[in-house]
Amino acid sequence: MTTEFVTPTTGASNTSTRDMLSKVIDIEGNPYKRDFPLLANNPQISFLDSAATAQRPKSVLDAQRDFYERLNSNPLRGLYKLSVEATAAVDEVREKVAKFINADSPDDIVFTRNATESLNLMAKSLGGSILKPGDEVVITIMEHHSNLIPWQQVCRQTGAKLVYMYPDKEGFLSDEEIETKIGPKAKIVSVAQVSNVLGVENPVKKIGERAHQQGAYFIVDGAQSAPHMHVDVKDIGCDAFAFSGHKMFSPMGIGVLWARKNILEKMPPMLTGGEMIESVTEDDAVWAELPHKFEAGTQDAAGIVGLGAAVDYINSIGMDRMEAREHALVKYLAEQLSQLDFVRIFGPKDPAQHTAVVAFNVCGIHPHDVASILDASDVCIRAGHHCAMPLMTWMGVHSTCRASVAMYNDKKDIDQLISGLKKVWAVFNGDK
Amino acid sequence: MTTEFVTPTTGASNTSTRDMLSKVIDIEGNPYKRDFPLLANNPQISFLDSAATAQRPKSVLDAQRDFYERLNSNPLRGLYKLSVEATAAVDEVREKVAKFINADSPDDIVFTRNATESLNLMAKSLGGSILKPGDEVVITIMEHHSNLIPWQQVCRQTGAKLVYMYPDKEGFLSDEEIETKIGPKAKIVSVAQVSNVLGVENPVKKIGERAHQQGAYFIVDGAQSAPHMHVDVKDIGCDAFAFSGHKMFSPMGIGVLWARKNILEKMPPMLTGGEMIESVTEDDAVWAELPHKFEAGTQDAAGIVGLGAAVDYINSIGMDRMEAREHALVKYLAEQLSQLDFVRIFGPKDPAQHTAVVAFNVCGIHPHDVASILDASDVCIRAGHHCAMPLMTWMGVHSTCRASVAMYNDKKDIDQLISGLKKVWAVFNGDK
Amino acid sequence: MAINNIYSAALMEHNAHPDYKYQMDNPDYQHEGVNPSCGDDIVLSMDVEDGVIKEIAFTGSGCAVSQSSTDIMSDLLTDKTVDEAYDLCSLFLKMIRGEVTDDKVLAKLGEAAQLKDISHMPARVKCAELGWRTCMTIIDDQIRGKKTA
Amino acid sequence: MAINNIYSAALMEHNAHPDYKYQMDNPDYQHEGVNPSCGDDIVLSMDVEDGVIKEIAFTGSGCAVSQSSTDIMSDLLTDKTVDEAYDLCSLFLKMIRGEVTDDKVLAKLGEAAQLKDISHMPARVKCAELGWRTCMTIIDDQIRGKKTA
Ligand SMILES: Cc1ncc(COP(=O)(O)O)c(C=O)c1O
Ligand SMILES: Cc1ncc(COP(=O)(O)O)c(C=O)c1O
Ligand code: FES
Ligand code: FES
Repeated sequence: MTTEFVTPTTGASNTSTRDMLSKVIDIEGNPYKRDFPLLANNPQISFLDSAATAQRPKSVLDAQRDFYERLNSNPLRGLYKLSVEATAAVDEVREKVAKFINADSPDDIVFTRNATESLNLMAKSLGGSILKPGDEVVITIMEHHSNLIPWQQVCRQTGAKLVYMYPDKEGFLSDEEIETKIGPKAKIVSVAQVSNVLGVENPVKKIGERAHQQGAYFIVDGAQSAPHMHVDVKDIGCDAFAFSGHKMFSPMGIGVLWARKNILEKMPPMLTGGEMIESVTEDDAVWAELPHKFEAGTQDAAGIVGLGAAVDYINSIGMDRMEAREHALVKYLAEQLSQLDFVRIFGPKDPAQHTAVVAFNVCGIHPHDVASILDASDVCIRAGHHCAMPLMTWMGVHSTCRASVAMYNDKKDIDQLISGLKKVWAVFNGDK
Repeated sequence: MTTEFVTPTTGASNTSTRDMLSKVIDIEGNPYKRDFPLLANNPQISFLDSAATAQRPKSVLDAQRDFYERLNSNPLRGLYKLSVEATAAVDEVREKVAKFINADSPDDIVFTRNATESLNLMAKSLGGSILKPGDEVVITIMEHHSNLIPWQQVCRQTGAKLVYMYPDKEGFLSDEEIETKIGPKAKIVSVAQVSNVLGVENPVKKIGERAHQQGAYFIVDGAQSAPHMHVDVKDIGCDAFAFSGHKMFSPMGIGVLWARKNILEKMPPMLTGGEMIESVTEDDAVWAELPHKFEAGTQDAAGIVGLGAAVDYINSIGMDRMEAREHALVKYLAEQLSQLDFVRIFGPKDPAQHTAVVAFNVCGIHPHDVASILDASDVCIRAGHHCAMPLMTWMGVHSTCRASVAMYNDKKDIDQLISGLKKVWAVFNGDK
Repeated sequence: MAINNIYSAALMEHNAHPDYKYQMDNPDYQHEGVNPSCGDDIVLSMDVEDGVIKEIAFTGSGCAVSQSSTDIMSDLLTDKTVDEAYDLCSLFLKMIRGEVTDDKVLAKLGEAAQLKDISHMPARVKCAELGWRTCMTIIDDQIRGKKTA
Repeated sequence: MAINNIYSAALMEHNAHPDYKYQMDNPDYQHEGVNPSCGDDIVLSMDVEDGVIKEIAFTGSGCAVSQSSTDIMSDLLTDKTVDEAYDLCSLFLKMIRGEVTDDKVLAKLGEAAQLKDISHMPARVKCAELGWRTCMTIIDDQIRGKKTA
């Protein structure tokens, strides 16, 4: 991600590379589905809900199981071989994850349960210790609840004010909005790199520059970006980056928080207990070094090893190739949807501006009915508020349908959705 | 656990039943090891570190994997079959776990990452909202850091005082100590049911009665009891009970908190974000019903399903039988250790009073050296402070060795430890 | 069960043309029921005379299942006594949860018995129940006055 | 590697009878090094004259590995110049981390070269390093005065 912004108003980076690559991608062919047992065993299923949670390749399931069958033991402090190897396995993944997002040091990678916990840690631990009455925390109206409620809570506790940036109708944040909302009172700016509803990529570099100019910390919720694009925390210029393993092919139960060392160092731990201390007396405790300070209690070492295998899997395919394929898929998805005159798409009009996600509604039909009827055609999509209620309110809807792709999808999956939607329409309105 | 205390000073319940059963147990035979792939594949290993983390049976690993291969999807709010089935699978485990500890309702079972998180939730959420300057929180000196530092922290924040109960030299809490320390200022009493170092079972029923007499909440850290004995939260009479799956054959990354509904209802959530709300506006949020209020973000559904399989595995053997076997094993372990004149055992003198755990030191030899040399004989024990530094200080040692058993151990494992210890002694002192 | 069974022509008809979906003037009783899993709501209104439901109507928004189920219910309960209505609602909930499956017993529910298959669709059970639960709440809390008693 | 290689007779001898384990009177330099993974400590004391280490001794408590490694170090560094001592410490750390494996190069470490196999025991690396790291800290911070510079 060294390319500069091509279209500053959209914030999408390396758009042109992606477009170029996506033209040579064959979305009819699918060399990946066979790597994913659930998809391979259920060829009838069109799984278009990867934005909620991805499927996991065999290599990840094998790695997790192998841990239990070969190394299983409590990683920290053990002196016997199993435990030493388990510790080494966890350390190795920390290095892999650091490289994956181009972080300087594995010590600044904290394993959490999910992006939600990572963001709570930032809100409670950083927010809770620096915010004062009159300060501002700036987010966007398109945040997932996990990057919204924690800030609501900490603002309430500290007397800081929560300020929302609003995009235009297509979901793009304007320079003006960024400059107006991130002012001198801003102490923390926290923004999703990719919206889990609109599918837009936010101009995080620009937001980060503005935040830093104003002396604010800049946090990026990467739950929907890390699975789909090269993430380079240095290039983004953020101070913290949060994401979930389960959305990028790893087992459930593992999330990541990266933050700059000096920030992590001054943040108090959120959870305390075993494994996160250097010493404890009856009255006092001294915290362990990074990253252990933030990892209280026995960690999910097998899940961490699974996350490492997920990173390996992505690297073995190549993020460029994955991104290009997903870009081709989501473009096809958005294009096909927009040809149905009874479907209304949310977010960017340009299909190429959607990252992996397209939210839509079928005119006059409740999204839950759409999803239920699609299920009868073995099409899996999500319907609801997508943990983004304030965005729904701002969009003037109660809920939407959402289809999302990963690189294991293909043209057939999308065609199955489209013909399923025609059936939905027919059920409600008679055949055309 | 309907038997009354047999020996009130020790607090061990159903001792006589256990003793009776343990006499008919054949610890030379081992019908269980083959269920555990790591142990079956490594017959040379004597794994005596189950108190840190247990091994997992094939059925648990299969259940976890099966989830990923058959049902994998985000459990909540999905309308398609996969997601509906995943939701049902998680709900079913909640019921199983409720039954496992004899809780009234699955809605009062909160899934966490581990016992540490469960205890943090109680300390922050209950402690943080009720404690006032001058109040007292009562724990014992033998608590694991996970049931100690969170209380230290919340006492510091609220101005409450942390009060320690001290046992006698063998590790038994006297009635007098309980009555003296749990006084009218006590608002919360939180105690390990079984010490992870001394192996004693604390008189939790008695402590609970005293706590309730004084109007305090009573919390039990069951990390070392749930894997080894029938837990009946009603019989114990506690208000909350915390434990970790990974110490009772389940995958890592899953813990449990049970608490009385009326307490959970008034506790604010600790983590906020997706899946734990009923509604969110720009300025406010309404929490979801129990237990979801406490489960922010995507949960480790596969791990939960694994925990369910672990409960099934335990039930298939029968907790009575497991407990009796472990009792026979730990008795043999403590007896054999006490026959080595260069070994000093901590905790109860009576081998029968140890629950699964025996801590010891080899005279003049650092525990880390002991563990390293034992490792050469494929014996896995733990050496260190066992996340119980204040207890170490109170015991007047820096660290100890610790051997712990689970029902998959056998006589051979213990004999291997004993002959390993003789080697350790020989390395340092020449052959006898 | 094929999901399309649920989205039958009859159901679709109730959804498209709900006879009982309108705002009643000054109803004797009114209550808003919310489906927590989606946030949809049904505001049910009722006039009762001498223990008999004289008029029943609803507003609110929701999926086809909740809308048509409520419309079917309204049709069924009109002119029933409050006690009969309450029993029918109970029976409906039992059917939807799969606790009563005997078609002979379910015949009492008339057209509503066609919603039986929803018991196999856990994600939609709450939709089908919404109107009926709301009705029971009105009877419990407002008519029989359990809450104020 | 067989772990018993580490617990060799020579090492055991240093552990049982550490020649350099005593409290020095008024040492020129002194520093406490702590091994965070176990909490054990070594307090190292040193007298330096004209750039040469004249006396070196330690107290503290720890495992056989840390104790004997420190005793061996003390023996090696006595009468060495501060610069030589520093280089030997660096070399030792490199050996322990497996970065230098050439026995010819390691010969400079004398008896300490026997600790080479600890590089295969990650859990004990910190033990072997403890005394040497503490020595380097004294040279860096107190003798060369980097910290005060
Ligand atoms: C008594 C006790 N409490 C709490 C814990 C913490 O368990 P976990 O690390 O799974 O959170 C342990 C684990 O060692 C323990 O033994
Ligand atoms: C943008 C965004 N942020 C945060 C999250 C929360 O992720 P998790 O549920 O894994 O904590 C999600 C998941 O839906 C998301 O899409
Ligand atoms: S989806 Fe809301 S009531 Fe059916
Ligand atoms: S175990 Fe502490 S220094 Fe070796």
